[in-house]
Amino acid sequence: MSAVDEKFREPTPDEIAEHKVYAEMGVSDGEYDLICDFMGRRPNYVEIGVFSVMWSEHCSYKNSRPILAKFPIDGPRVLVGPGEGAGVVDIGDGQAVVFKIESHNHPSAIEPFQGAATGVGGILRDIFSMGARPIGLLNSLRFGPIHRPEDRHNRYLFERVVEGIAGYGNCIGVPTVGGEIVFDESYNGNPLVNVMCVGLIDHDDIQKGVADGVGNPVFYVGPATGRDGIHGATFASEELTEESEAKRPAVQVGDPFKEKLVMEACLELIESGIVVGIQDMGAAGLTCSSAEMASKAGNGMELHLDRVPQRAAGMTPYEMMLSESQERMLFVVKPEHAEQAQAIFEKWDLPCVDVGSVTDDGRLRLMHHGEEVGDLPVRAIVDECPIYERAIEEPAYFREVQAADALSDPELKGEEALTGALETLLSAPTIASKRWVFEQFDYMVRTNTIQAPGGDAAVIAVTDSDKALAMTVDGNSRHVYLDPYEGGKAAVAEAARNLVCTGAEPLAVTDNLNYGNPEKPEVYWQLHRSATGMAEACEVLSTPVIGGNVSLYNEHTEGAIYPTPVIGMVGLIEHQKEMTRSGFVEAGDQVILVGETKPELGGSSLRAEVFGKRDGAPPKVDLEVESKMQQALLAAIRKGLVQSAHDCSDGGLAVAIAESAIAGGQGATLSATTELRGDHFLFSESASRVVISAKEEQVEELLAIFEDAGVMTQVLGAVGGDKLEMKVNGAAALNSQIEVLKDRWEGAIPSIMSRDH
Amino acid sequence: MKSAVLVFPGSNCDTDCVRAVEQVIEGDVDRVWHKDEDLSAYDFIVVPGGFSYGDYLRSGAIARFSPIVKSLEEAAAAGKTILGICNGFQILLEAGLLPGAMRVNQSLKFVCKPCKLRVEDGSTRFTTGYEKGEIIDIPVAHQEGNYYCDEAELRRLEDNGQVVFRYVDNPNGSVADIAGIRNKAGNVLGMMPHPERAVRDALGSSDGVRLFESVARYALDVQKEFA
Amino acid sequence: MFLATVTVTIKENVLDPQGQAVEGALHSLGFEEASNVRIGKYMELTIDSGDREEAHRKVVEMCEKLLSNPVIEDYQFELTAVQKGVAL
Amino acid sequence: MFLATVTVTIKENVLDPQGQAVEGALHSLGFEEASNVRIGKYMELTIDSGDREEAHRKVVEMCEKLLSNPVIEDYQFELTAVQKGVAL
Ligand SMILES: Nc1ncnc2c1ncn2[C@@H]1O[C@H](COP(=O)(O)OP(=O)(O)O)[C@@H](O)[C@H]1O
Ligand SMILES: [Mg+2]
Repeated sequence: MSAVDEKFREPTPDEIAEHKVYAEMGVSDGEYDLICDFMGRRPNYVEIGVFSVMWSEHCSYKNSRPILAKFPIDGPRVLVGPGEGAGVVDIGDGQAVVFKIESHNHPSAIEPFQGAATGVGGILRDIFSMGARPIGLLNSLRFGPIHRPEDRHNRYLFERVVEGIAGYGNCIGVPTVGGEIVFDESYNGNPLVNVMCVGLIDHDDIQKGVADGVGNPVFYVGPATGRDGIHGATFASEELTEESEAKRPAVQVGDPFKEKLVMEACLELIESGIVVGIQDMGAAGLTCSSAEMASKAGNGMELHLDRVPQRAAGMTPYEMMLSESQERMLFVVKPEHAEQAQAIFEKWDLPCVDVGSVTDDGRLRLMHHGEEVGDLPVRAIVDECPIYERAIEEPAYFREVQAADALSDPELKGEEALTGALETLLSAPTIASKRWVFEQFDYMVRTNTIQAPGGDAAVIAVTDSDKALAMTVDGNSRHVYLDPYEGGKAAVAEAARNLVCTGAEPLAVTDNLNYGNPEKPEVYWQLHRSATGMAEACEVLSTPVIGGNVSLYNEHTEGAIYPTPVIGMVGLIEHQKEMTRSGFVEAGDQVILVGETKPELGGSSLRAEVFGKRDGAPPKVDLEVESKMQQALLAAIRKGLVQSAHDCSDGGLAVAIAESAIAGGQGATLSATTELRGDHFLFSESASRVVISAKEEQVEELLAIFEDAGVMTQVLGAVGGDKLEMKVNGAAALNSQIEVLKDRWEGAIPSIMSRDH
Repeated sequence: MKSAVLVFPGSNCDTDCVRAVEQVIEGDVDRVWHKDEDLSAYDFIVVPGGFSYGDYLRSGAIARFSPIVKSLEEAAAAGKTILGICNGFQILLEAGLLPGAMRVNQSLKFVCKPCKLRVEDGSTRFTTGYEKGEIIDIPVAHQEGNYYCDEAELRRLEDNGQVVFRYVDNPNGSVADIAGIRNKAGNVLGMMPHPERAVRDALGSSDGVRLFESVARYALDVQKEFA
Repeated sequence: MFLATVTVTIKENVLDPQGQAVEGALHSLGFEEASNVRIGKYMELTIDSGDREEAHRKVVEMCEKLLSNPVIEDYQFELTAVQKGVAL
Repeated sequence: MFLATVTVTIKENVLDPQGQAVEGALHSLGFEEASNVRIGKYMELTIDSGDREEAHRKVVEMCEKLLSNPVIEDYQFELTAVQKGVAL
């Protein structure tokens, strides 16, 4: 059957009420009654359809708004905060950086290639509809395990998601420069695909999605509307079930080539200075873009749906309002500029059609062949969705996992056991090199990528400037699961630390909250606790949240996914020569551990990968210490005292050192002292730690900076040779050829992924 | 000298090519839109990479019929210097300005990475800045770079010395490790690797600079000859 | 042995960007008479089986598991008995 | 009106990476009986013409100019008379 059966007859308003047709669209009884109040009558089919998508979680944030209210959103550099397509942050000289993250989890579960591809397309539109030129893409991905023979479906999802991201980003010519990937049982059946886009803009060009100026024409641009993804927004706001299979036509196919044309044409249009308001058609398509643009201006809008370019014959107003066909935009100009606007799109061979006008009555009026088929109050659809303060309950698992003694595992003693554990960790798919992934992405196009994927953060040079932008996405959901508050703090702290490791000053955050069903009190507790932690960290680290996305109802047969907040962060490097990398640079350089190592093995990679346990209290972040450490490190980097810097995260100190050695193609001979047990010292995942290297003659000056800041340091030894050798408290601990470590780290994912071919 | 960078719908390395040419070659660089029909003003024409027409059907197959390609053919016949990079190379193949065809990479996957090339001929107008046999670093980024020609054609290419660049470590399965070829007359070069992405050390390599310098030097020599 | 020829096409309501681009190109080449261009995949496989029904079952399984993507594509196929690649 | 169904295949002696990969994947899924997998393109176009011969000529032209690349591909097609998309 096609998406909508030709013979389907739309139910009447009374039938909708009597048969509770609204319930199938995700509207509750209470919401339906409220809608009838706003309308002053029972809504017809297209009207209830409009309400249902606008009042879905995806568009209204009805469950998450109280959570989002916790985040700090102001800062001296913030030019546009949450609410617009994307946030905007000043980087000086009249320029600004624009960025946002979006999820495409459910579509990717159903059709991984197209789901991921259209996710990329959507986030790009958010950026260029602000008037910004997209300069970089990142992604944060979660899948079930891939390493066992029976994980074929997870390998398929992983492979196709990566190809979908590549297919779209490469074609449109925006480099995909970074990301993170985690494989964990928790994501079986519900993978996560979050995509972030970063753009660059001149202050003067910043656009808003407002339908100002009563009487102004409203233009539709981009490819024709088809019956794609009808009810996609509602779909994203429901749990995945067997029935979702039946909703398969909700999957949309992306056309990156069309989007490239739309992007160039829109940027040209914006450059011309005639745009009054512009917005992309994302989730809930024409409905959301028209209603939001009208609402922001306090106006109304009249749309003539028969003028909308259509891909299929006989499309109904309902289908046109709810279609999520990709690569489409809506914009408003003054009547005298209409011709100029149309000429631009003509040059790019794109349809650009006058589909309506701005009105003063606050109504969204839908016309079809001269007949009024819908008449809705704009404010009610956009702003009056009820907000739910959901019940909160601490889940039973929390006490249990907190009580587990993470230090009780048998001690790994001696060179062989410790080096073996390191090799195991390096070849765990979550920690292993993601080269297999990022070599499928064109990370070089636009010739500004001065730090390619593989380091702590990607760095993109600003054209015709000495500045550069560092960008990263991070989030350790196992830690968030074990302690949402601490995990939330840690996610923000880690993202900022990654930026600082490249020599960048963290500017601001975009976040993606991927959680289970918020109607479950334990899930809402996770949301609440983790957001509290994130908010505190953003406050202390002076990185306001300028936008984000919420993806709830991520559940599979065994319950909710791990609570997965993903932090996207962008930082500024004032002078490109100050950029640092994670790899060791020169033989003789001194290797220094910055920060304090505590016996924090709860939720660690060591426990998960070597002992098969995923419990215990995760590391705690002291935000004041984190902040001091980051500032001291940044100061040292800016003074030219740091040769390389790499943060300690998954797998702790041992993995961080190994990665610096592999990246630099050089070994090191190191020796540490500690009060901890040797294996705890090497694999603890305590926060606020970084492994740096420095020229011998600069070590003293460098250490003084940290000492003044009250940050602990320990000089471990020197870079050099082709082996990584490390003693702990005088006893041999790590001993391996760099080539061997590299093979483990680089070879893990390719060898797993060649299995099915 | 005057340079042109062609722009097709879906080209995405046009800006990078303009920047590289501006950086290395003295003189104007224009972007020339695919609907234009006149290239007579230009000494050097770059057909840049990207996904012209989405690379739907076959890469380069649709772009090859753009109005501008007609004058590109004329420019080629007139001995103008033409460089096709990546998708540009594919367009030149589809247009028949160079022999052979592209298949999807052996891995079926897009591959983007730094790549080592051996310069097979240091005497073409594109390569006088290199030594024959020199190994240079120029990145690749493509999904359909698996060059194919039949055996007879390959023999012709080899006999005429038309293979200009070869991969040291073949990333896509191309016959005879071919990374770049020229036409018989020597004025048209097609290559999958991106020299315009190797023009600053900060990008990982600046080995591409000498390719553009060679082109500029050739133009200067021709000018002198005329004078 | 059988030769299976499989065609995989994009479902009717699903966007076919390739088909659209090719249709546009045909028009600009002057082939105004071409319309509704849809592009799919064509595959040939030799199936080593003596039994037509078994071969049929196998090909159905291959199509559903690997050769087509049931979310957005439909498939069709034909079986021809062959001997070492030659039609009988 | 005619419906043209075109198949474009990679020439016999040209290595077909896609076919190889699909064959490998079929084997790893346990379909040992599949061999000689070749992958090509399948296209459907409606040809607005009242005359079969003219339609035939047009499709040949489209195939040679655009739809196939004679260096590595062969093409084949069939024409079916249709009325507004319905077979006669
Ligand atoms: N999905 C991806 N896309 C592109 N690059 C990736 C991806 N996943 C990982 N990478 C690269 O690998 C690097 C290391 O990833 P990860 O181990 O998650 O780093 P960290 O722990 O520092 O965040 C990232 O900074 C990024 O450059
Ligand atoms: Mg890191």
